[in-house]
Amino acid sequence: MLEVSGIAKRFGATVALDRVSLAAERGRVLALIGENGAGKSTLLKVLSGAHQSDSGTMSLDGQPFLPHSPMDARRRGVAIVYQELTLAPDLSVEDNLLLGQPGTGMGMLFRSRQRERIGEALRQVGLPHLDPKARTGDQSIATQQLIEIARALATDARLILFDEPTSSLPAADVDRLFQLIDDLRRKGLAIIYISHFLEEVRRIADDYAVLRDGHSVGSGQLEQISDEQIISLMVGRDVTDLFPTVSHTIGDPRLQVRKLSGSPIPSDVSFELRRGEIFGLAGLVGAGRTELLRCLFGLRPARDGTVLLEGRPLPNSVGRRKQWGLGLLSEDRKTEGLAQNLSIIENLAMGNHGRYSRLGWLNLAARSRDCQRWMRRVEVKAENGQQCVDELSGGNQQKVAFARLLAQDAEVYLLDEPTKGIDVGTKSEIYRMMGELAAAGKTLVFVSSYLPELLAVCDTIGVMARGRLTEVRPAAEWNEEDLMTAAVATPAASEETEFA
Amino acid sequence: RDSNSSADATQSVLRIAVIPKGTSHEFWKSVHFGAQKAAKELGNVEVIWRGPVVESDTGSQIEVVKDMITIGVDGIVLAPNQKGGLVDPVQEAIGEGIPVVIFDSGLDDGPEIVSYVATDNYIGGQMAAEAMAKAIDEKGNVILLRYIAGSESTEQRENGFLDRIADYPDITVVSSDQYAGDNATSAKEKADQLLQLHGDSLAGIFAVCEPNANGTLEAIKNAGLAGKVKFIGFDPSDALIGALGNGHCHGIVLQDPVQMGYQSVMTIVDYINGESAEEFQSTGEYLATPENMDEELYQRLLHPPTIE
Amino acid sequence: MNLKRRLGSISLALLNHGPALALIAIVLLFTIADNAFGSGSFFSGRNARVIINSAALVAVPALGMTLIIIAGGIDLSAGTALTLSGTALAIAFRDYTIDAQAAGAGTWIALALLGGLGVGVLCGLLNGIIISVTEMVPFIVTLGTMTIFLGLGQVIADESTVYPQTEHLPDWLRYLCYTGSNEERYWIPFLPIPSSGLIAILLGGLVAALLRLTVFGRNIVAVGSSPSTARLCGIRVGATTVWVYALAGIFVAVGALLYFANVKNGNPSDGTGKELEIIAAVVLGGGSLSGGRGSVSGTLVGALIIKTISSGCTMLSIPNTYTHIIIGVIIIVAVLIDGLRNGTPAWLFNRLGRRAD
Amino acid sequence: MNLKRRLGSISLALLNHGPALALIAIVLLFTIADNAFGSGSFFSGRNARVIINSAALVAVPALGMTLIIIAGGIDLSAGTALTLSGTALAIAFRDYTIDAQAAGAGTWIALALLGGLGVGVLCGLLNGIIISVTEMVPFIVTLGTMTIFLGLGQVIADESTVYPQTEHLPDWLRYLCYTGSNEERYWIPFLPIPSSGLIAILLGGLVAALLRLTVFGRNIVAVGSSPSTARLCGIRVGATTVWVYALAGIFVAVGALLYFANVKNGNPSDGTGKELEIIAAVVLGGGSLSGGRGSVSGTLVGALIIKTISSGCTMLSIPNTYTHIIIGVIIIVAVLIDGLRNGTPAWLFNRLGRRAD
Ligand SMILES: Nc1ncnc2c1ncn2[C@@H]1O[C@H](COP(=O)(O)OP(=O)(O)OP(=O)(O)O)[C@@H](O)[C@H]1O
Ligand SMILES: Nc1ncnc2c1ncn2[C@@H]1O[C@H](COP(=O)(O)OP(=O)(O)OP(=O)(O)O)[C@@H](O)[C@H]1O
Ligand SMILES: [Mg+2]
Ligand SMILES: [Mg+2]
Repeated sequence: MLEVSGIAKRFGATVALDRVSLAAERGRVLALIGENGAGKSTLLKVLSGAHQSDSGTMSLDGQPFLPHSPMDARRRGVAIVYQELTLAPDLSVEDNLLLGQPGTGMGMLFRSRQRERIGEALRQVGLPHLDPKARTGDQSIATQQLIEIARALATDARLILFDEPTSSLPAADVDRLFQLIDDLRRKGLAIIYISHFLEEVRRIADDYAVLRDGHSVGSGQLEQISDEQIISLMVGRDVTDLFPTVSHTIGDPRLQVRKLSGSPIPSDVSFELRRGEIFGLAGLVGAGRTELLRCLFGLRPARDGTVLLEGRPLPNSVGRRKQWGLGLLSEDRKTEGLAQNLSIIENLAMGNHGRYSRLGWLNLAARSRDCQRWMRRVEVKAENGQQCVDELSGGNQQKVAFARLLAQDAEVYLLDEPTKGIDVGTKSEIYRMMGELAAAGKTLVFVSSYLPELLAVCDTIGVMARGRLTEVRPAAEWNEEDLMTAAVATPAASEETEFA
Repeated sequence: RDSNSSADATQSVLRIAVIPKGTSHEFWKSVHFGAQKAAKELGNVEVIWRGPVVESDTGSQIEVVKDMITIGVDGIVLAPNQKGGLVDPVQEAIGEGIPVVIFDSGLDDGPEIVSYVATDNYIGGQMAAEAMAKAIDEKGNVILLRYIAGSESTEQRENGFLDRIADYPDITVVSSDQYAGDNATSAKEKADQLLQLHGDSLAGIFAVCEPNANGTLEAIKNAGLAGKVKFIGFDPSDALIGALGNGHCHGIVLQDPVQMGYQSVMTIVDYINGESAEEFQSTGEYLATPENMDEELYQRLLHPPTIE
Repeated sequence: MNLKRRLGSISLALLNHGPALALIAIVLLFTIADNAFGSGSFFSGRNARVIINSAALVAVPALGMTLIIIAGGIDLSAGTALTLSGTALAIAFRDYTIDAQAAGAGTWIALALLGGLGVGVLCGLLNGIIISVTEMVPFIVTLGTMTIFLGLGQVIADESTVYPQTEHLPDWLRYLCYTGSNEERYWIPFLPIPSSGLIAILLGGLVAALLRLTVFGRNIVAVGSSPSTARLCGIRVGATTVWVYALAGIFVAVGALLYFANVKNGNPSDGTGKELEIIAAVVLGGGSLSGGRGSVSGTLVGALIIKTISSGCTMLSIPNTYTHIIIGVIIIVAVLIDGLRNGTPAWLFNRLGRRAD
Repeated sequence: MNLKRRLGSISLALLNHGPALALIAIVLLFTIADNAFGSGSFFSGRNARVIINSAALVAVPALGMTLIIIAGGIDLSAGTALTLSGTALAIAFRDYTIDAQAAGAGTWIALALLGGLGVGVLCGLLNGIIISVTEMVPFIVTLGTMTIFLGLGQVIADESTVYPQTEHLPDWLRYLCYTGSNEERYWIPFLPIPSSGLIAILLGGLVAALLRLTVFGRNIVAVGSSPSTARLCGIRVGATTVWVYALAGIFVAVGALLYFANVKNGNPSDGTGKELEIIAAVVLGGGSLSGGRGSVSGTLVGALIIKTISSGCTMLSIPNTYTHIIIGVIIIVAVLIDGLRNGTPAWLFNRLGRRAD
């Protein structure tokens, strides 16, 4: 039903899309695959009217289709879930769901008439208990991602575009989303789906199209192609080991967390980490993993408990903790992880300027050299180091954020969804780097909702549920089912803490 | 604090609100002194001194008048910021049985005010023109540097000056449409620019009020024209008096603010006590020159006492 | 029973309304101080009327500013647009209308009002169009139009103050800002609330409804909250901006009408500096200059706070110098208290949280 | 050869500098107009000096404001802090120093300067501390301190203008803002650039270096661009804020010195309204009120633009009313042109881009 041919799009000197062609059919799911910066998001933005293509033609149901604005595309029945959250933080959940839809009757918002539809959409994405009047900006990233999906569902679309919807969703929500997509497909909608998880793609999609450097390099039915073939189409070479491991030895205890509680979560969390250990944290959305990391890093106040590093209690402020060797990678790269209006170098160097300075004066050349090195190390795809971060593709932004943490040269790495939005090839590179860090005696906390990577990379894995750390076992003693079961289990002591 | 409305004060104390146009110039502090002097002489009068900070703030002045009605003062002495704007509040005060004396600047016709006590600014402007003519031997180019748009009393000075200067055929007004603004920085900037433009052929410059005059004086010195370009000011200030002494300034038109405050309070108290008053009472306008500035009268007007 | 519950929920709402709480505290403070040291007339119906009237003069244009600030903009030209519009009104009532008592005066007055008010709306429209067409920051655009409107005002006023013919003014206009004790001059007979105050409340209600109940209102919040999101959601950011500024122009125009009714003349330079007071009312009421946040009730209360402080200081005969210091301190403290209710500053609450255990 | 290449790269830099381009266009415009209709004295060394001097009066405090705006803040109190500090200086030179020619005068003068300037720095420090301790929006805090500083100034000045004893003033101070033709009164003998202008350029260089070359400067940019990211990176946002405001206080204090040297008196209420002019210089120079963006050269040029326009209008004997309108239009057009160079408005460039295919 959707035909795209010869679409090209440039941003200044960058060619994001170069004569891309593909087709999506009714009742089928098309997976759009490619490395970071290949042009996937740009293509979807062209389809949704957010960008206008420089050349090329598109047709929808046989009619020419050249949306000049998001409104235009929506009227033609195209809905989209963007890679980066596009919710107005100051509006309530229900208002965000209705955003951009015409009101019923003379521009008035009769929310009560829409309530059913809103409730239905929220239920579909698994947020039946979310208060529609709550402020959107106060919700966790995962919840916001689900709200964003709900918004696409609430429109009567014929073609729905998903840009990495699962990158910040835990497994249970992913399952629900797939169920949903399956229903939509049965109803005869066409769906385009971007993901860096090939097994997801296999589960949900019927067809694939691969982009590389803005070119279409292959498409067809998924049944007829192997993962290895897809990957080599994507990266232009073979990637042999998806989860490379670097052997590392676990040493002395380093970080002791005792009865750490925040308000309201995490509650009563105790664990101990050693040198050279990679500690994984699994859990459902809202389990409190993010909160735990932020408490450890000092971004959230701890209500109770102690954290000892090398036997000494941690200082209070973030700045001091950073000096003590803690480093955090935020799960929210858009508003917290990166300063979007600054250049790559500026972001890489932020907070690390001490390295390139004497008596407060910077050595710009040294800074530039070092930052270039880190950019190459994590393979950031950009014009140059001066490029503004918000012009980078999602995955490349994530790489910049990760590289900053590497540049900081921390002792304890708190990584919140570090591989979010990163392509398969680079992911394996990141796992290798994590292994190398551990081998160098660093300690890593690895929060992820993608269980295979936790199981493959970590030495120990803990599961959080409702703010508590319920179970910690060596990675070898876990498998995916056990992790899922542990994550949904209600912690036994939860009633006590509610009143504590 | 001037007002001391403690509850145990004797009933017979008259509370008179004296409302200036603004409170941030020397001039008004002398008015305050005069009002206070009258109160002291009378004994049973308490002066409540209150006004907007800047002289262009009519809204605040209206509020102050209304506040004084609320407090229930026995009489109001007011220098209206705009002749039309204060009509209604004054009407309201009179309606509530509070008599009103207007001073310094006129009020539109309508309310039955007790009296109007003021300098005649128009005549003041004419005196400035005459002083200018004398200083430049009745020939040459002169500049009139205005204050701000819409200010009543300075407009009258400006008009008086222009009307009178027109009587001298050999004097040309080369600029009369530039406003100096209400602070010394902008006045100096404007004067700098005007001197730039007309400096070489300029004979005299008239600055219509105190903040103007200071900025202009600095600009004249800066351009190296001090003494060459004749300079007439209006209302005194330390800098201007100094300039009058050393030949940088050639005349200052003076008012008698102390008298204005004194006479206004006297008039309203007399009225409350049943006496009638003249419709208009002039407090006079004077011209201080390098020659007469040491005379006692001029010394008093050049250095009017101010309230502490 | 029901009433009692209602009252309960109203007082709860008050407690949740930071600016209102601050206002109550300020009123209490001044009432006590005035009874101890002043004339005791601060807490009186008459003074309330005076305060309400002067607050209304700020509040009405501030309602428009609330919309603009929620939409993520700012309008530095509000002050001079207001006096330009007021001056146009004054000119209309000087030159073009006939005696208010004369036959057919109604039409003429309506025309004069329309003309005067139209100027305000045009000013807003101009701001909106320039901002959305050129995509320049509102600060610069309205800084430019601020001086343009001032200049235009001075041109039409011939650089001086314009006095209308008082016979031309109909009674309702004349008494729009009346705060005296003749009860017949109020809109609701024998309920002496200044008409200007009633207008402010009425308009406030309309704006609140607009923001809460209409698509346009929600779009305003979305645009201010995150313009890129709004764009991606198909909201026409440019058009919304134009409408917001044009709408704000209406409030500026009504504000001009009140200003004119208050001082009964038009002086274009009166408006310089007013914009800060107007913006301050919005921000005191909880508006955020980074957009997305602001409330009608907050703005109304913000305007009341500003005027209550200045009135209280007059009543206590505090000299202007100290009044300035007091106003400054109270503004900071009022917002500080509002913050405390919301858990700001964070460091303090973090520390308290620790200690509580 | 080398020189030629140098000159080439300088002119290229100019072309890339939007505000500078705008300034050149404005100067050209006025020069042509002045030669055609005016006295032809606009484009002259003397007038350049006058413009540079009045621009310096705005530019120096605007340098501090640039830092504040880059750090995502705003300072409405800059104007009144400046005149408060200037008034303190005037008082010092009225009451506490001895004749400039007398023995030991140097020490006294230094003390007076220190005292007067200290006031400005304290003002900045106060702003910074309140903002970072209470975590309130800078707009409200500095709105509060704006009136507080005004009040304090009026208290120390006794609500009027303070005139120093002219004998107390040393020559260098007296001629800080000198723009006349006696070449010996300039700092660089026989190179008649007003000392105030030299100071502005010197300080501008320092600030530019601070921003580009120091860790603190980069932290300022980080804090202004995204406070939460800065916090994540371990930058102490609160402390940075305090330092930025305190530093801006120094510029306000130097600005006060120039103000004092310019008009040779101190009047605390002179400062009301100045803050807008100062902020306007920064924004004209490319500063963004949402933080993270701003440039020293832009600010300096911004101040020059404002003063060039007003001087040009006077030179052409344009009445004040029209001057206002012209200033407003030129400000908007200047920023519009700057935007066009950078691809704003987007809709226009999109359309042009499409057509080009
Ligand atoms: N607004 C923009 N300005 C300049 N360049 C841009 C802009 N948006 C995208 N690009 C560039 O276009 C290219 C394609 O980006 P795009 O976001 O489409 O990649 P992607 O395939 O979605 O990658 P990812 O998997 O990391 O999300 C990148 O090189 C990116 O830097
Ligand atoms: N700013 C906030 N204000 C109030 N509640 C919050 C805020 N941020 C998070 N929460 C709540 O805290 C809980 C845990 O947050 P969060 O979802 O980030 O946990 P998580 O385990 O890290 O999950 P994930 O990383 O998968 O999203 C959720 O119930 C969320 O609603
Ligand atoms: Mg993408
Ligand atoms: Mg999380």
